[in-house]
Amino acid sequence: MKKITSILLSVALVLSLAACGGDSKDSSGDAASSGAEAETSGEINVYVGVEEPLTGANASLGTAEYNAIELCVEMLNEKGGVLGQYPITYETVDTQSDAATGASEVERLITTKGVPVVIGSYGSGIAAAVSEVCERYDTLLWEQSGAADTLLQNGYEWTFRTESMASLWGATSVDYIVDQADYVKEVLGKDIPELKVAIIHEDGSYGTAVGQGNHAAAEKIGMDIVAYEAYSSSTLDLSSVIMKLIAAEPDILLLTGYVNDGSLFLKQSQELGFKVPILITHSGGHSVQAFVDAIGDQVNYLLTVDPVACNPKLDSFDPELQETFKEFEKRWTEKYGVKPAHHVEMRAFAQSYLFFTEVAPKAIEEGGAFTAETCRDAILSLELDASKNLMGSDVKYSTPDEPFIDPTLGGTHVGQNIYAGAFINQYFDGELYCVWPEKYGQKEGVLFLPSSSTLSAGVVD
Amino acid sequence: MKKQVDAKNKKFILTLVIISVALLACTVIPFSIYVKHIIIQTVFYAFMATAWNMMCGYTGRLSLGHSAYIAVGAYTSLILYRNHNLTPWVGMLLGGILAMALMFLIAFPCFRFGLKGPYFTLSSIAVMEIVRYLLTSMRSLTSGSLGMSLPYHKTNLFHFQFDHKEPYLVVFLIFWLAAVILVWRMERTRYYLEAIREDDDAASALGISVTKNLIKVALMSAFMVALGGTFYVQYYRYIDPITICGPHMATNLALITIIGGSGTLLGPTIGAALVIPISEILRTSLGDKLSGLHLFIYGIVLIVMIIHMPKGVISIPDVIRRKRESKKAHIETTASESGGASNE
Amino acid sequence: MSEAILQVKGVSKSFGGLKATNDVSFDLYEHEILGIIGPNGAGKSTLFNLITNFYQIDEGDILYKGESIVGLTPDVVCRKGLTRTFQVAKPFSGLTVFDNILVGCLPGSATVAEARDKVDGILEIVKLNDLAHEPGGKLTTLQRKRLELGKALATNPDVLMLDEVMTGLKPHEMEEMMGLVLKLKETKTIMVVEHVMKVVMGISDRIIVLDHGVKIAEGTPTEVTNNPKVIEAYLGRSAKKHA
Amino acid sequence: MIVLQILASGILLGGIYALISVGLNLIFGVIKIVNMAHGEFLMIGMYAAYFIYTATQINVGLISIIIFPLMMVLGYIIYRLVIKPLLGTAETETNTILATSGLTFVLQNLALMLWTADYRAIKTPTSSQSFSLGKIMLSVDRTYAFLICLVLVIVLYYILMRTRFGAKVRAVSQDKNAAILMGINVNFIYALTFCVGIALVGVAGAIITPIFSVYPSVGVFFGTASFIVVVLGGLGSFTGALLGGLIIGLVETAAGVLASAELAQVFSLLLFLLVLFVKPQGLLGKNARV
Amino acid sequence: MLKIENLNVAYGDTQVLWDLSLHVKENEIVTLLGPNGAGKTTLLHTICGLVSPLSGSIIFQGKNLLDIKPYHRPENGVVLVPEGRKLFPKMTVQENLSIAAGKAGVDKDTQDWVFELMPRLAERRKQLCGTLSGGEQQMCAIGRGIMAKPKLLMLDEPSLGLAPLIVEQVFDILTKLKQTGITIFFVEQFVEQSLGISERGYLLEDGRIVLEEDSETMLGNDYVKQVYLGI
Repeated sequence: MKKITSILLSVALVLSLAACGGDSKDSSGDAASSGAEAETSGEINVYVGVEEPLTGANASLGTAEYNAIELCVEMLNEKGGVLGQYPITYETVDTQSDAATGASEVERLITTKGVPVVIGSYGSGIAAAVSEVCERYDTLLWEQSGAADTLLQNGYEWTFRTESMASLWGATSVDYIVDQADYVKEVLGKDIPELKVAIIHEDGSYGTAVGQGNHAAAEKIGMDIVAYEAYSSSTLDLSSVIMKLIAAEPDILLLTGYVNDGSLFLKQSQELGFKVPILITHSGGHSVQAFVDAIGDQVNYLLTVDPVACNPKLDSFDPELQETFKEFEKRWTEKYGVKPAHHVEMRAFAQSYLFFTEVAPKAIEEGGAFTAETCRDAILSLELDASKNLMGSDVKYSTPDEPFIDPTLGGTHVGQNIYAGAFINQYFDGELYCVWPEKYGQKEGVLFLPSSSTLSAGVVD
Repeated sequence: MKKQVDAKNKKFILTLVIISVALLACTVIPFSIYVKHIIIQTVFYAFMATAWNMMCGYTGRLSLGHSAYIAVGAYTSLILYRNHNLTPWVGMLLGGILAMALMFLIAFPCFRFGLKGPYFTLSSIAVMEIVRYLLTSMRSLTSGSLGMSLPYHKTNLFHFQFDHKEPYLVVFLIFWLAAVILVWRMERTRYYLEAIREDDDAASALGISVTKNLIKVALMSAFMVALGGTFYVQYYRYIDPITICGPHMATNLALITIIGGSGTLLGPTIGAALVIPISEILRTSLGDKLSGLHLFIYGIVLIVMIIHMPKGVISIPDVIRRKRESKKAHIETTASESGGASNE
Repeated sequence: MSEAILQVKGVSKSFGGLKATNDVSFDLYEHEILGIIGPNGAGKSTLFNLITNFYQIDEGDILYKGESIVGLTPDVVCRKGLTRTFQVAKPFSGLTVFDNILVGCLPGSATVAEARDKVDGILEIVKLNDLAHEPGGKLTTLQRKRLELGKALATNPDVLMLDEVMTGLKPHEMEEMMGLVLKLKETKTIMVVEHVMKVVMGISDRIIVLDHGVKIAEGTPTEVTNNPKVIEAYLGRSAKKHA
Repeated sequence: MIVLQILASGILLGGIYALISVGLNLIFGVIKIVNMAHGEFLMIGMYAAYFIYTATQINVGLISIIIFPLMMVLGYIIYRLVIKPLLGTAETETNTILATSGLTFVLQNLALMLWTADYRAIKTPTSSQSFSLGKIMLSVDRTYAFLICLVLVIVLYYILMRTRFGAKVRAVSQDKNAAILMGINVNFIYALTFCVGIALVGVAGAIITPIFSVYPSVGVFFGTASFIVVVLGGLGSFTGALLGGLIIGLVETAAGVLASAELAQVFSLLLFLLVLFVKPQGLLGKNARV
Repeated sequence: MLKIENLNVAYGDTQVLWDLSLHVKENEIVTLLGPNGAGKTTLLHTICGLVSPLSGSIIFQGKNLLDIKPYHRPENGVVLVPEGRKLFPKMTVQENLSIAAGKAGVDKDTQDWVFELMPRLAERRKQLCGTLSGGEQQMCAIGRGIMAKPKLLMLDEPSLGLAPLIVEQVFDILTKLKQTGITIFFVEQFVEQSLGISERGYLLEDGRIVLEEDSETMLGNDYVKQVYLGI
């Protein structure tokens, strides 16, 4: 009897869920039709889809991005929305950190909700799957954080990326060292080609891409690559990698990892007594708060490459953007009790902001409607100065006719912001500050690990 | 007896025809694309679960590592397609053969040494993990964790790509139908497998080769899910090691089958028809409210199902009938004097 | 008597130091019933397990129709024509009685339909027609024993090895079963393990007696029952007092 | 020199592997069920340690003493709701594997709802500290973990082998029905074993929190690893986890240095398969083919 | 002492015991005979609670056993030495004995008595039970039963697989046990010997008691002779 009742209960649960699912589908049908109605009646409806991994392995950063987008919309809507008169509405889906789920959820967004524009995706894998869906449905994908090089190499015409690709991040760390060649020579007594460089990265999509960038750039310049090794980010132990590094005695270590393995690497390096003169990490797990919590003071003077300048010198931005920047910081801190991490939340905010303040108005003004086509036209004709972009680089997107040839790996990219750059940030007192390029550098960069750092090879004081 | 068999067969064929016709009708009915997508996914998972069930359901060997074979199929056909422009229709056969080779490598020692229960399950997981690590590290071939996407073409039969949902539905339907009919036609093997599941000693005492039959269905199952791997690539157009070779996919196949009714012809299909729409509905209705809530509920539903309906939804009519019969039987036996037994 | 269809030559088997079967030899001739008796734990079932290769022998040789069958797998042994039943009946409990028998028929039939046609005949023999559609797990012990025999018959063996198929039956049922076994003797060669003495004595042409893995006697039922070694082993000392 | 360091690092890693596997092995050994949600319980233990540490800053060793009873309560709830209904059914083995697979969804997403997806990490005074033994460097945290694992195994061993209660537990694990005949309350032993097994995982979570950060899906990584450890050492052998852990630790460290860090796990997985085929009961385990 | 009335037991849908009634008096030895599969083991299992009956009552010393949890029955004096010994193979003889002693702990006198009764066990007390010979295992199983200080000791085929010499020892032990006031109810295949030491016997067939007689009478019963002593 007990069994039957519980069966009935579960059936009832399923049915009720089915019912509420049905409801939501009905309402979605309404939304789609009302969207269509709006279009025909000429009314402008700024309506977009947001897809982020809110559950699963990438949920942490996916949620952060989502919150940033939410706050961006909130701030703009308070001023009336796009052009001060078209409030922004959006639908959200959870990609569950899974490419297939991402693709089907976005397809649902497009086909049942009729969104003309999709914003997301956090993970490169999900972005790849989603961009293909958008291509099929002629829907715009405004990709904010899928940094993998391969994303834009399919020649897809509907995917656009404002930030730089991962291989460029890898190349930037080498560029930075080359930029400081004289200083390096002075301290280490070596010219650039004599430098021994070790490249270590986690073997996920992100680490792999950055590692490739590291490798290509270092090879091009003729550095002596003494180690080029991948490890799984789920590892519980990196001592084997570190032992190899101790044996290789590199001058420079280029490191890319996620939170757990990134902090594990530093902890175990210290434990095993690994020393290195120059250590540059690459965004990912190295820029988030948990990483700082995990390794404490040791984080100071750590260099990390990000696609966005953290705590930048604001002078070079338009005054209005400077205000927005401060406003965002303030409101985020009020809302969530902590300062926004620039490399995640600000980065997501900056790109959404760019879309709603530059692309959407242009689309409405020039195309007379907010549709995938008008937005795409607007993007293709967009040319902005770095002062108008919180990401800190000029903006112009490559087209199928004029694709962007990536200088590091030589790939051909369509829809990439050809001026997108990467920035060297450094930890001071547990917080990241941009140090290079100097234009945004609020502080002077410290290239060699100072002797206060436990990994310091002691080449400088 | 013969009549009964015929009647049963007729009923089964009729069921298949009804399902097929209903699904084909879906290609004509102007459902929203999303609904069609759910239907396609359901058919896809029905096919995959049927393949899983063929090996694991009928033999009682619970594999939670079938992702390995799906991945081998998917990667083989995609790499051949991208690098050598080989049509996926041929590529998927090669992928299937490769998956069979891998399965043989594992299944032979597994069954030869009589691995059962949790040991078999854990070995299947280990194989999956190994394949995933290899796929991740063979970057020049698989582009590692970056994943691979399918070069996009407009509708093209040679490339096995379609702009509309309907052709996929038809293709998957055909393969699902083929799989179900194959399992149905393998009547002799099914009997052998059921005997082996119940008691492998007793089965071998009747002249049934336990190892040979287990390996046979394992290979068939690997081949079929490998084909499914290719379908996955062609439909979702992107794969990476963790999605296609992770625990999620394999566990889902097992859960779908068991919820429908493992070791039955249509159990996997019923399971897919329940699980896929339910999880979709949960996600669409709750996914944007409180992150995690939909999967939380999904997990609870699964647990409740496994506790209260371990033989699957397909057993419901049986359970009801037996309840009724035993009530009747009880009344009879208390009245009569005959019978009697023991179970020592 | 025709030539030996099965020859067991000096077979030994140990489990963890304990000799379950120790240098046992005997021949089995066509169309005879050979009874194997011995107290519980004497190694009767082990012997069956060794002949059918469920266990591998440590020493010795087993020849079937002049050919060694050592090292084969049980299913091959069965397909060669040697089928055994299990002491603890092993019905496929999820399958119906009909299907249980059908499974036995299948390896020797070209098609499932052909096998299906054979089932009714066997059900008839073992008197399970009425229960054909009950699941095997629901049978009573007696019915299970019959099913066990039916399954073995289904493989159409030349040599049928029955492990305590009569134990647990009521006298009249036993008589019936004995009649059945005797009838089967016309076409088959039969080995029976029993500890119901009356049964073995009644149907066997010859008997071998095992005790602690050793063959202690062999001969006709009368020879064996008069063998003092047998009486002691089988009935214990107090029986001797009575005798 | 490097050989010694590999040995040392391998042994310490083995200690962590062993630590996270002790509870899993206990549960399998006595109740004969495989808890697929093992990694998720570890995750919950890690969260508990994280919150207690950030609130009080007390030593993780002490924290684990607080966590032990808390996790026992959680273990009991899960036992009553999920495990007990499945015991004694026809397909207990398969169904518990599936139900605990479902439980991974529940626990992961419960954690997500309660504590968000953020990574959380603590830094204790000992983190990143190491001491040298000759030329070998040993991590303080990992040495701690290793020692605590050793202590747990010894205590567990003592309880199981030397106390009356332990004898009861072993009796249940060897023959459930005979245990009832000896007047042992098998259900109680089952429930208690499950609770203690879960509590041990919780303690393991607390001990490793200074080493790894925690987030809802962190358990996935540990789950598979602990299964390999446990099967290798012998499912159900109470000291098997230690042996299995050490072997895996050494194999992975050596493979990482000599071959590639990325493929280190492949070596341990292959070893695992080999052991399954050759000696499925594991190196110290009981017969698996029965 | 033990009174069973109208007991019906089933496994799932299969009924094994039918309206079974029997009784055992204080300080008696009672033999339960019956072919394999008659339900003997099931009956013993029902008495100690491994199986729950559909209906009927089991009264032991005035208490309804069915109200007592299976694992509390040994401390109430109902102890079974199961078929096939069911020792804990990975525990030593001593541990096997101790574990049976219940909450009260090991009673030194009882243990000494067990060792006196079965000196082999004393020699092997540190040995793992899995490594004992069949006879030693049976001794250990009986010893384990005694350690629980039973009032009613039930044995399920204690002679199974034992050499005649050992069987005799086992029966001797049972007689000695009776002398200390323990009531014995046991299942045996060795009909003559078991009836030889017991006062009364029951014959169980197909889950029903078909015969209840004094041992002497039963030995002379033609039916019993025919079926069980059928030489």
